[in-house]
Formats: sequence, C-alpha cells, structure tokens
Amino acid sequence: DAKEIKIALIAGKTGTLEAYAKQTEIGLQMGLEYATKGTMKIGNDTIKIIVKDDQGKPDLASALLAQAYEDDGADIAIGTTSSGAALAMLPVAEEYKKVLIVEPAVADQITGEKWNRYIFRTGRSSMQDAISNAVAIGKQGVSVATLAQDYAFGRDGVSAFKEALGPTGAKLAFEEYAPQNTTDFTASAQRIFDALKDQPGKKVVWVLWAGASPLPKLMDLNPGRYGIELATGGNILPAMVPYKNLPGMEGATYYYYEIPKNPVNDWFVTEHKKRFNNTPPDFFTAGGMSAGMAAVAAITKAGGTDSEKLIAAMEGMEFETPKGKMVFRKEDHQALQSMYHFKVKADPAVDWGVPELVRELKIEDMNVPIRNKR
Amino acid sequence: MSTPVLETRDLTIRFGGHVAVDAVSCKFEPGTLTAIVGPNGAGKTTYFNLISGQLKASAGQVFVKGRDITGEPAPLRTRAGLGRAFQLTNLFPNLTVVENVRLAVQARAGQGASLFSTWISKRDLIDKAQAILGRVALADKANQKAAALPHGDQRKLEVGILLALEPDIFMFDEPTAGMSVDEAPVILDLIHHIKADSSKTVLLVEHKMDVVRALADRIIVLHQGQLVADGEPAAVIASPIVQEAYLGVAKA
Amino acid sequence: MSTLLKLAGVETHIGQYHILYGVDFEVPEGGVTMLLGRNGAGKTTTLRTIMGLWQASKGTISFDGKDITRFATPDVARAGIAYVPENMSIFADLSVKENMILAAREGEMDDARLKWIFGFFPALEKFWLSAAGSLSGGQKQMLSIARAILEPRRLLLVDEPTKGLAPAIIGSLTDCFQELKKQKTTILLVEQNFAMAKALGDSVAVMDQGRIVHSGEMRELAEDNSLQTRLLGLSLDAHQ
Amino acid sequence: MSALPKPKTDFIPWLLPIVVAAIALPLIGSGSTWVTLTVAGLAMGMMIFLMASGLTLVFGLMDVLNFGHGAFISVGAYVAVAVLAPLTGLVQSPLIGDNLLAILAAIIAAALVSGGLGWAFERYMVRPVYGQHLKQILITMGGFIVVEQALHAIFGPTQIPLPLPQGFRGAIMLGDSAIEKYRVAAIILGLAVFAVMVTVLTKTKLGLLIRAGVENAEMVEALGYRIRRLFVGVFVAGSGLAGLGGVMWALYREQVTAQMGMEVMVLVFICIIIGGLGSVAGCFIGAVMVALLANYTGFLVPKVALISNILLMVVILLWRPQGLYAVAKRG
Amino acid sequence: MLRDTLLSGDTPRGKALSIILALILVALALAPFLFTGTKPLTVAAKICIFVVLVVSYDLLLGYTGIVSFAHTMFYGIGGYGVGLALYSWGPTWGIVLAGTVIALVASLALALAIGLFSLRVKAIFFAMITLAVASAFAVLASQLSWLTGGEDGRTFRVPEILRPGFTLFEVGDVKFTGRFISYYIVFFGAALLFFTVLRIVNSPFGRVLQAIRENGFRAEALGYRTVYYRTGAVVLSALVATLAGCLNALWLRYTGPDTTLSFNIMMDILLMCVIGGMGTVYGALIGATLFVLAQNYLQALMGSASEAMAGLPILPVLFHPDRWLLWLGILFVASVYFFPSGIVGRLRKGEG
Ligand SMILES: Nc1ncnc2c1ncn2[C@@H]1O[C@H](COP(=O)(O)OP(=O)(O)OP(=O)(O)O)[C@@H](O)[C@H]1O
Ligand SMILES: Nc1ncnc2c1ncn2[C@@H]1O[C@H](COP(=O)(O)OP(=O)(O)OP(=O)(O)O)[C@@H](O)[C@H]1O
Ligand SMILES: [Mg+2]
Ligand SMILES: [Mg+2]
Repeated sequence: DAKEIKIALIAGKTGTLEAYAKQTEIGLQMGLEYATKGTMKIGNDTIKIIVKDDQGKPDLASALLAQAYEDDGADIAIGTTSSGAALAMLPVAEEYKKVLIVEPAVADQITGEKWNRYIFRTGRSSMQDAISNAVAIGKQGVSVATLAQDYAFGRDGVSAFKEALGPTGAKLAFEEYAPQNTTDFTASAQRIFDALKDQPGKKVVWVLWAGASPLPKLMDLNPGRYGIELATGGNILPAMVPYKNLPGMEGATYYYYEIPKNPVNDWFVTEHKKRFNNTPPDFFTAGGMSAGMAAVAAITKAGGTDSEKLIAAMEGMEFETPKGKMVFRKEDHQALQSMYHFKVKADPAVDWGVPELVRELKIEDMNVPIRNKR
Repeated sequence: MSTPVLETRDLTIRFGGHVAVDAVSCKFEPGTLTAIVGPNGAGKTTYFNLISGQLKASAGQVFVKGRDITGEPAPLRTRAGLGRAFQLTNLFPNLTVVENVRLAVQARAGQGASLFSTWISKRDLIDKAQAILGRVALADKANQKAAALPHGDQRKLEVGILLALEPDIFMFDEPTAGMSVDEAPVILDLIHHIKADSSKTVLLVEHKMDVVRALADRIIVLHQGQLVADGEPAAVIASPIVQEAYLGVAKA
Repeated sequence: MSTLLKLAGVETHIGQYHILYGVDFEVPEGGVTMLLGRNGAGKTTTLRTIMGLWQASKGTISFDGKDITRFATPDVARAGIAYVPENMSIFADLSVKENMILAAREGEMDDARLKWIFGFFPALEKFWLSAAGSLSGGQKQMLSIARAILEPRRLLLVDEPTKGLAPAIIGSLTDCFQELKKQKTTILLVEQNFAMAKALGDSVAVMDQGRIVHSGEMRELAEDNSLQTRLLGLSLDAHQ
Repeated sequence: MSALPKPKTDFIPWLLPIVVAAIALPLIGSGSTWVTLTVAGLAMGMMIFLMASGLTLVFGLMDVLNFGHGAFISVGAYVAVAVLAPLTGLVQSPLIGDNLLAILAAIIAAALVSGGLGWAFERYMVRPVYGQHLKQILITMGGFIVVEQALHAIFGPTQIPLPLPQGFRGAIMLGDSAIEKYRVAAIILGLAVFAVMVTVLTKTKLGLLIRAGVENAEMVEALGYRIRRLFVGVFVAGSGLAGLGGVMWALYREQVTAQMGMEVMVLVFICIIIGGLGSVAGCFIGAVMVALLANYTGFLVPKVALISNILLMVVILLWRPQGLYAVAKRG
Repeated sequence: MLRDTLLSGDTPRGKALSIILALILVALALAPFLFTGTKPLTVAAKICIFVVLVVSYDLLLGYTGIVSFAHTMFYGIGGYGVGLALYSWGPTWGIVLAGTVIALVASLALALAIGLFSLRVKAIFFAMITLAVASAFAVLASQLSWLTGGEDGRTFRVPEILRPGFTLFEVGDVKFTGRFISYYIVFFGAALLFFTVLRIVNSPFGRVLQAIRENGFRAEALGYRTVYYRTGAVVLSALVATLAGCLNALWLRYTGPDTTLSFNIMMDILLMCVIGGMGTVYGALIGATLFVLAQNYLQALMGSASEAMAGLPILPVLFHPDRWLLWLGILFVASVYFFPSGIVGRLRKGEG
C-alpha cells in the first residue's frame, strides 16, 4: 500500500528575499534526492513537495501553512525565509498538531520563548552565529567594538556575542548601533574609532549587518592608522565580494562550500556545480539540503508521519548534513552544528574573498544557552 | 437717516509697493443700490475682496450692521449677511447646476454638518434650489454639469448661487460681462427686484454705463485705489474725472 | 477682396454633445468680420475649432487656400493665426513680461512694437514685472490681447475682448483694431457690444444653435433694425 | 519702470547648511572629526541631489509626480554593472585616469538607457495623465514595478556586487581627518550638474515655456509652440539624470539590487519637499541639509539620526509651508 | 425604501453594475458555505477588510480630494491596538473592546494633528508629509520592539470561540469552527462600516466635501469653514480605517509592520480605489474584490500558464509564478489606461 508523503516548503520566493528562497528550494530538493538515493521514496511511499510563496509576509505565511496542512494535507512542513513570517507560522503548527522544520529563519525566539513542541530548526539561530564569532575572535587582551543595526536582530545578536565573549577573556569596549537603513557609515566609524583608538592591545571591530556590508566603507576610512582590525561573520557569496579587499580578516561562518570535508558535502558541491553551470552551493542551499535530509531521517526513524511519533523520533536525533553531523537538542529542538572560524584570503581567480578554515568550531566548543520554556 | 448696514473706514491694502485700495471710507444704507465704477485696475474687485474677506486689509476696518468684522474669515462674513458674486465665474464645475445652487441653500440653512441624514431626504432644500433656478432662467439646465454651460449661463448660475445665500448685502462684480444683450435683462431685472426690497443693500461693479444709469441710486468712483467721487448718478457721470479718466471722452 | 479664411459645413462634437451643426462662412482678407450671436450659440466653439482646440467632425476649414482642418494647434498658429480666448488664458504664474516673452515666438520682443502696445494699454507697462495672476480682470484681458498682437499675424481671432473693459479702454481697443486693420491684419471678432461691432465691422456672420443664420455686409445689418431684433433679439435703443 | 519691486533672490536658505555646520562644530569638539563628517555629508548630499534633481525637474516644470523615478535609478545602476563588467581592466587599473574613463562610459550609457526608458514612460504612461497627480502616482508606480521585475528577470534576483575602481579606494588624509576619494569625485560631479541645470533653466526661454505649458498647455500651443515635444525632452532629461545618479549611488554602495532605487525614494522625496517641490536650488540645499544632519546626529545622538530627515522636513515646512523655495501656487 | 435608508438613495445606477455588486455580496455572505478549505475563506475575509479600508480611503480621496499616504498608519493602529492588547492582557472580549477603544482614541488624536497640518500646506505637500509621517510611524513600530515585537510583529491568542480549535457545529464531515464565527464578525463588521460610509458621503456633509474638492475657495465664500470639513473627513476616514485594522487583527491573530504599515499596502489601497472608481463608494467593493482575487490567484494561474508555454523563448520566464509582481505592475498601468473613471464609471457610462 504505497502512499504519498507530502512535504510542504513555505519560502519567500518573491520580494526582497527571493534570492535566499530560491537557494533553500534547490537545497531541499537535492537533500531529499540524496537522502533517498535519488528514488524520492521512503520505503515505498513517494515524497511529494508542495512549494508555497509567502512573499516574506507573516500573515500570508501563516495562512499558507494552514492551507498546506489542511487543504493539501501536508505531513510535515519546512520554512521559512523571513524570521517574522516564521514566527507567525509557529502557532499554526501547534493548532494543526503537525511538525514544522524551521529553515533558514534565524530569530532566537523561534527556538526560544515562542517555541512549541512541534517546532524544530535545522537552520542556525542568530545566537549560534554570534557565539561562534565571539569564540573565533575573542582572546586574552583583545578589545572589541561592535557595529550592528538598531533593531531586534542586531541587538539580540550583539548581546549573545557579548555573553559568549566573556569567557574568552576579550573585552567588549563599545557597542555602536546604527539605524537599520544607514548608508553612510562615517559617523558610526568615527564613534567607534574614538572609542577604540586608545585601547591597549589588539583592537577589533565586529560587524553584524544584514544587507549591504559597511566593511568597505570602514576600510576606506583607514582604521589601520589606529591599529584597528575588522571582523565579521560569513555571508552568501556575492556579499563576500567586498571581503576581497580585506585579506586577513577573521570571523566565523555558517557554511562555505570548500570548508566541510565529508561525503555529503562532496556530492553536494559536485552535483550542484554540475546542475547549475559550475556555480557552487551557497549558505541557503546548504540549509535547504540539511532540512531535507533531516525530514527523511525523521520519517524513516519514526516509521511514518504521525506527528507524535515524529517528535519522539526527532528529539535528540542525529542526522547527516553537508555540514557534517547535526543534533536536534531535546530541550528546544534547535539543531546543534559546527561553525567555521575563517581567515579571508584574496585569490585573484575568485571574485569574492575566500574564507579559509582556521578551525572548525565543534558543537562542544560553543555552549548555546537554552531559552525556551517547556 | 438709517444707520449704515455696511461701512468701510480707511480701508487699505498694499501689494508690495503698490497701493491697490487706498484709505477708502464709505457708508452703505439699506434699500439702496450703489454702483462702483472706475478704470481697470482702479481697485474695485480688490475693494470687494476686502469687504467679503478674500483679502486681509493692510489697514482700516469693515463694519457690518455696526459690528467690526475686519478680523473674521470669509465664511463668517458670509454668515454675517455679505453675499458675493465673482467677476471671473467661480463655480463647482463638476457638480450639476442644481447641486451648485443647493450647496448655497444648505449653507444658508446651516445644515452642512449633518452627517447621517441623507442629502435626498431634504426635499425643502431641493425645492428652494429649483425655485431659484427658475428665477435665473436655468430651470431647464438644472441637471447639466456647470462646466458645460456657455459663458452667459455660467454668469446666471453665479447670480443664482448668490440669491440662494439670501444675504442682506449683495455684491455684484460685472454680473453681465459677456452676456448677450438679450440675456442680460434677466439679470438686470433680478437686481431690480432685490433693490425693490427695502431691507437689502446692493453694491454693483459695472462698466456698462447704460446699465449703471438704469439701476444706480448712487455712484462712487475709484481711481488708483482712491475714492475720487461719490454722489447721485447724473452729477458723478458728468464730473470731469469720470469723463476723462474713465469714459475717456477726451481721448475719443 | 479675396477670402482668407473659409469654413464649409463644419460640425463639432464635444464629448457626446453635438455643438456645431454645419457652420459655413468666409472671412475676407484685410477686413474685420464680426461673429455675433446669443449666449450658447457656438461662437467660442467655432473659434476653438478653427484653432484646432476642438476637432471638427465634419466639414473643412481652409486658411489662405490650404486646408487646415486637421492641423494640430501649433501648426494652425504657425500658419499665421493669433488667438485671444474667451477666458483670456493668461499664464497666471508668470509675470506680464514673461507672458509677452512667450508671445514673441520668432525670438526677441520688438521694443517699438511694445511701445505701440503700451500706448493702448498703459497698465501693462505699469505691472510689467508682477505676476499676471494678480492683475485685475480688465488688465488680464489687455494682456491677453497684447500677447496676440505682439508679432504681426495674418489673422487674429478675438473672443469677446471688451468683456470687463472700462469704456476708455474699449475706446483704445477700437483704435488698436483700426490700426491693425491698416497693417493688413485680418480680424475675426466675437463681440456682444453691438456699438463696437457696428463701429469696426466690415462684414458679419450671426450664429444661433450651432449654425450660421445670417451673413453679409455689416452695413445692411446696422441699418435694418427688424433684422437685428430677429437675429440678436435686441432693439437698438434698449441698451445703448 | 515698475510699480511692484523687482522680485529679489532670497539667500536665507543658502545660509542654513552653513549655520548647521557651524553649530555642529563645537558640539562635536574634535575638528578633524568635524571635517570628516562634513565632507562626507556634502558628498552624500551631492549623490542624493544627483538622484533627486531629475524628479524635482520633472515635477517643477511639468507638475508630474513620477514614482517610477526610482526605477530609473536602479536601471542606471544595472547599466553600470553591464558596462563595467567588460572594462575590468580599466576598473582594476590603479591609474585614476583609466578609472575615470570607465566610470564616464558607465555614466553616459546609464544616462542614455534611462533616458530612453524615460521616453517610453512619458509616451505610454505619463502622457494620458498629465495634470492628474493620483493617476500619475499609480501608473508610474506600476511602471516602476514592471521595470523592477524586468530587472529581476534579466539580471536575476541576487544582489550584484559592483567593486569601486581601485583609484577611488581609500581616503586622502588631511591631518587626522580621512576624506574618501570617491566622495570628492561625487562633490565635483554634483556641483557641475547643478550649475548646468540652473543655467539652462534661468538663462533660456525653455524654463518659461514649460512652466507656462504646465499651467495651460492649450494656450502655449495656441501661441504656436509644440509643447508636447518639450515635455518629452524634459522627462527624458529627468530620467537621464536619475540614471546618472544611479551609477554614482551604485558605485558608492558597491552592490546593485533592483530595490535600491525604491529604497532611496523616500529620502529623495523628503529632499525635494524641503526644497519646495520643483525648485532645483531648493532640492540641492535640501539634499545637503539632510545628509549633513544625518551625519552630525549620527555622531552625536545616533537614535535621532533615524528620523533626523523627517524632523528636518517638518521644521522647514513649519517655517516655510511651501518649502525653501516655493515654486508655483499649486492646488 | 431600503433604497433610501440602506443605500442612502445612492443606487449603483446601471444594471450590469448592480448585478456584479449583488453577486459579490452574496458570494461574501455565503463564503463559508459555498467554498471548502481555508484559502477561499482567507481570501473572502481579506476582501471584506480591504473593502472597508478602500471605502474609507475613498471618502478622503474621491470625495474630499485629499491624497494621503498615512491611511495604512491608521489601519496599523487598529491592528496594533487590538493585537497588543490581546497579546499583553489575555484573550477576552473585554480586552478586544479595550484595544479597539484605545486604537480609536490614538487614531483620533493623530488624525486631528495631521488634519490640522493639512490646513497649513498645499495638497501635494500634504501627500508627501503623510508619506513621511507614515514612514516615521513604521520606524517607531519597529523600534519599540519590546512592545510591538519589532519587524517580527506579534502573534496572539483570540477569545476561545474564535479559534480554529473551537467547533460550533458539524454538517456531515464539514466542521464549522471558530474561523466560521470570526469570518462572520469580519463580514458583518465590514458591511456595517461600508453602509455607514455610504451614508456619510450622501449626507449634506458629504456634499460639502465634494464642493470643497471642486472649488474650496468658492465653498469658503458660501460660508463653509473648509478647514473643519477637511479635518472632519480626515478623522472619519482614519477611524474607519482603524476599525478595519481591528477586524484584521481578530482575523489574522497576528499583527506586524508588513501586514499593516507597509507602503505596498498603501499602494494597493490607492489602486483598488482608482480601479473601482474614485468617489463612487461601490468602486471600493469591486476594486478590492478584483485586486485581492488577483493577488491570491494570479500566481497559481501563471504557474499553469508558464508550464503550458514550456519550451517557448523567454515567455516561460515572464509567466513564471515568481514574476507575478510584473503582471501586477502591468495591472496598475492597464487599469489606469482602460478605466480612467474606474470600473464603476465605465459600467455606468456603458448604460448611457
Ligand atoms: N494679489 C495681488 N497682488 C498684486 N497686485 C494685485 C493683487 N490683486 C490686485 N492687484 C492690483 O491691484 C489693482 C486693483 O485690482 P482690481 O482687480 O481691484 O481692479 P478692478 O478695479 O477690479 O479692475 P477691473 O475693472 O479690470 O476688474 C490692480 O492694478 C492689480 O494689479
Ligand atoms: N466643454 C463643454 N462640454 C459640453 N458642452 C459644451 C462645452 N463647452 C460648450 N458647450 C456647449 O456648447 C454650446 C456653445 O457654447 P459656446 O461657448 O460656443 O457658446 P458661445 O456662443 O461662445 O456663448 P457665449 O456668448 O456665452 O460665450 C453651449 O450650449 C454649451 O453648453
Ligand atoms: Mg474687477
Ligand atoms: Mg463664448
């Protein structure tokens, strides 16, 4: 008795996040293929993907998820791109008592205060991002200033970063928050320089910025004259083009196709290059793939798509991804995973600044606090 | 003699260096029709604007029934009993003829603010508007858009709106300008009627001397913003200043 | 005299309204032709149709021999026709001077000509630099006329120029038209002021309900009271 | 001779930026910082002006409110990408001359392309709705969306990086204050464009003709001018300027997205409102003021920087309800 | 009689129009029974809410001739009012009411302030100022994230009987849940507001507004204080928009910037108003219906279209579902082209 397993993907396929959503979709597809050895079957049940476009709008996202569960009878849902939309989807999963794998929205609340037991997340939380960066940059005697956008995402990121910086012995000298839509960074730069220039020892500005990176502008203002260095997390490839002018810059990233060394990633990279005239997979493609593989692993382990069985199976479940092994933490269903401490190398043959692996930050290297209440 | 219903004291307005109306003091009694004549640019329309509140005086005051209204905005002056028909026709172009008049009737009835009663339920207002259209010979065009009226009819509508306001003081600014000689009488007869009502006061700006002769009890002459002559028609028209500066007799 | 402008069976629709039902008349070269008629007869519409501001739906308009029925407005003007519209259409936001600059299509304003105009309309010189919108009704009328005569044109279309003008100015306007006539400018004049019409007009056309109901020499009409009463509904003495 | 005094040109608005800068100096304290902020602000102002000038021109002369303006900015940016891609040689070259050559090519191409696009806009969208602001807003908005989506379809949704030519990297050091080279270039270009626009509008009959045409096109035609062609010309010029601004902006941002045009529109609108909707000079001052204020507040009280421009606008309008230079008495 | 009371004597005028309006009305009234699944109901509710939003905007735009870009702000105030109240004080009807009242008061104050601004500045400036104020408000909403949830907005619980979990009754295998009740609250709320506005525009007050739109100078001369009337219009439309926001919050059980404050929604409202026909109230009904349907089904349509065209040059690209915005833009342009006086205007003319 072969039946259909319906997996719904909600993503912001049109609007500002279009590019990211496209990557997620491709990644998911490839993930399912890889995990099912190309058969797109689990046991003898065939997988059917239902894709819905939430345009990055929360109201639409929750409505679409409801439709997916109710009208299309999806067994399990994956998504979405925008954090706001993802947060709006959480209660819907609870109402319909169906599993939702959040990917790639980063808001901490998703596996934090807004979490419910039907929510899992393969994507990294902004906390994981911040902590990994702190671990990468933080050393005894380093004084750090942060530059972030003045809204929830920026402030949460910095506070997590601050927390994680403590143990490393580095000191957070200054926090600068610029308006979200800032395009002229001169003022912020001046404030940061004034704050850092008289600090002893190594001085670093860590930039946490969604959208066009302020790094080149900071660089042009010649921070070198005060011995100030720049640092930031990884990003999608086109956004790393400016890094090319910042060789030696350090930080921690979520994924770069040349870094992870495992069979999954090898297949992933070669196959992706093959299919998309030689472009390597990117941030969100990797995320999508991880989500796909998680779904298959879960359904296989649970031996079906019954929500309760799935949850039981997924809590604490280990599964393979292009980033190696991930684990759904029992307490908050956040997928713990490696991050990568990198140093930028300018390779004339490559358009963007290449983040070369300094060291892999393993799950146990980062302690990611649990923020949800069960 | 009866107290003036309208009075201006040293009414003055300057535009930049130019004094358009220069210390004009004048009283107007009820039941009279005063014609205001003067060369183009003498300040007649501006004088009207100062009285009806379209312009703020640089100096001097305006009194209506003894009350100083110099500081008040146009709407309040209208409610005080001043009614004005404009020189350059000034209507609600995309509303129908009858609606144009009705808005005036409604303003008079002070029902503009009623929110939840329907416009159509106010039969009395409509009938009144229709009646007025009859008086200005526009009844047959009641449902045309004002914009589509020929110039002459627009002038009539202008007067109709003024009638609807039932003011105590009528101010006509060249009411028959551009009206064919067989249509003008409609308006002129109207003005005759108003004048007949001893409680009403009429101010009339007019360039057509025959019309002035036919209607005016009194003529005042403005010249370069100043009041240069004031008196009963025959005398004023005969005065040299009018003959030269205005009628240009010397020239012809 | 040869014919400068000729309308034959011109019909005009405005929106769904049918306004002109076949207008035929001729404007002889060098003379003043009066176009008379009641309010709403269609005089303004006729002038606008000539200028190409309304499109004639039927009939032909020929100017100096060539058919200008389908001409766009600028081309009509360039053919040598100047226009003083009923509502004056002065550019309120521009100064009097700027209004006149635009009237000088061929380039600079000719000072001599300007002096000549100021002779008739002194007010314009007085308010040379002030915004046209702030002029008095009559002054606007003067500006509108001045604009049309700043550069000599073959034909001048004027729609009710005396409206709102003081008698003295009507006098000088009449002189002005006389001189233009001497300068070989043909004039088509819409006018309600019958006295002026009599003084100026050589030939006349009378409209009613979108048709020409009479055309011929001005003299005939001036002398024939019964005809006037029939056509214009006025007996001369009523309002003179 | 005239009764009314000749209209005097009023210089007060020109003093505003100077006053603001003067007040800022003591508050900031460090002179070098002040110089850096001020120069940066001026440059930013110029770039905003370059993007806004076209819009204010079109509005001031033709009373057309073109929400599609943002599209022309984006298009300019993408053209820059397309042009500079093959010119990597010139772009990478450390010689400023080569860089300038590349940028010049990009600017010209962009101006041409957006100009052409502007022609299409005028012909097929704006023409039917002259004098109807609402419909203008809608139809140009629609046009904007179409163009934006077309850009997506052609260049893909992903942001495209646009590296700044090497010669314009980094800063010139004046004592302790760093002045980015690219900003200097922006200032020069901005001033040049401003000068050209002002001369054309004041020293030629063009400005008059179009202003008259906006008030009463029929009459201008009755005077024998072919006003339609002129309108097209102005619109094309306005769009061209937007394209030019787009290139400068894209090079500054060092990346290109289809939304970048719309993102700056609110800022652009604020500037031309402050300036007096249609006044080129006003727009110029407005842009400079907005940028300067953003930098000063950004340094002194970052929270305020977020709404500094809106505050500025409200204050200005309370002072002069028509904006710095009132253009025409419009409804 | 109905004609004079309910419709305030302002009938649709035109057979075709009347029929279309009737159809829409019936479809909306019976939506839960006519269609199955969540999507149709979501769409129907959205239509109801936008009808109110657009009709209130028409009062401003079509009848008073004021262009404002701050309409979504008031919509947002409504949404946040109810949303945040429920979020922070718990899901009871009392709270819903409280939230509504708070929102109305806030809107009233803001509208008055803005209205008074409109007296100082020219129409087009007013438009631009509202644009700025609205964006400032949006910034504020995202800045006060502790209260508003910032960019992410707030998801909240509604009173028990409105939740999908709650089952009202079952017919065969079809369940009528809390959504059913919520829908009818939205529907009747919208209907009430719609007819209220219809009444207002047909009142003496409404006529004065039109007069002011036509010729404010003349209206003053008739003795109307245009200042007060315009402010009145701004306030009224703001309040109705606020109520629309409240309904929306109840329906979505979510409130946030992109769903209430975004400039795109403002543009949508403008378009619906113009497509439908400005200054015709009924236009709002048609405009909103058409547009919301397009928004929700265009993408699906295009999906099948582009598949049909697979293989052809670029066409599939243009018809790819992800390019639906392109067609929306074309809809903008086309609607202005083909319905200069709006669909209502067109239909009425059609009848001569
Ligand atoms: N707003 C204004 N700004 C500047 N000057 C003005 C303004 N309004 C009127 N004037 C000037 O004041 C003078 C008087 O104008 P007004 O309209 O009162 O003349 P008038 O007597 O009505 O002339 P007419 O008989 O032609 O209507 C004119 O010279 C005019 O230029
Ligand atoms: N824009 C318009 N729309 C509809 N009808 C119009 C329009 N303009 C004029 N008409 C109609 O055309 C007819 C002729 O108008 P026109 O203005 O040509 O008359 P006229 O002879 O100039 O009258 P007047 O002497 O009053 O100026 C009138 O009945 C008028 O109602
Ligand atoms: Mg006058
Ligand atoms: Mg006429």
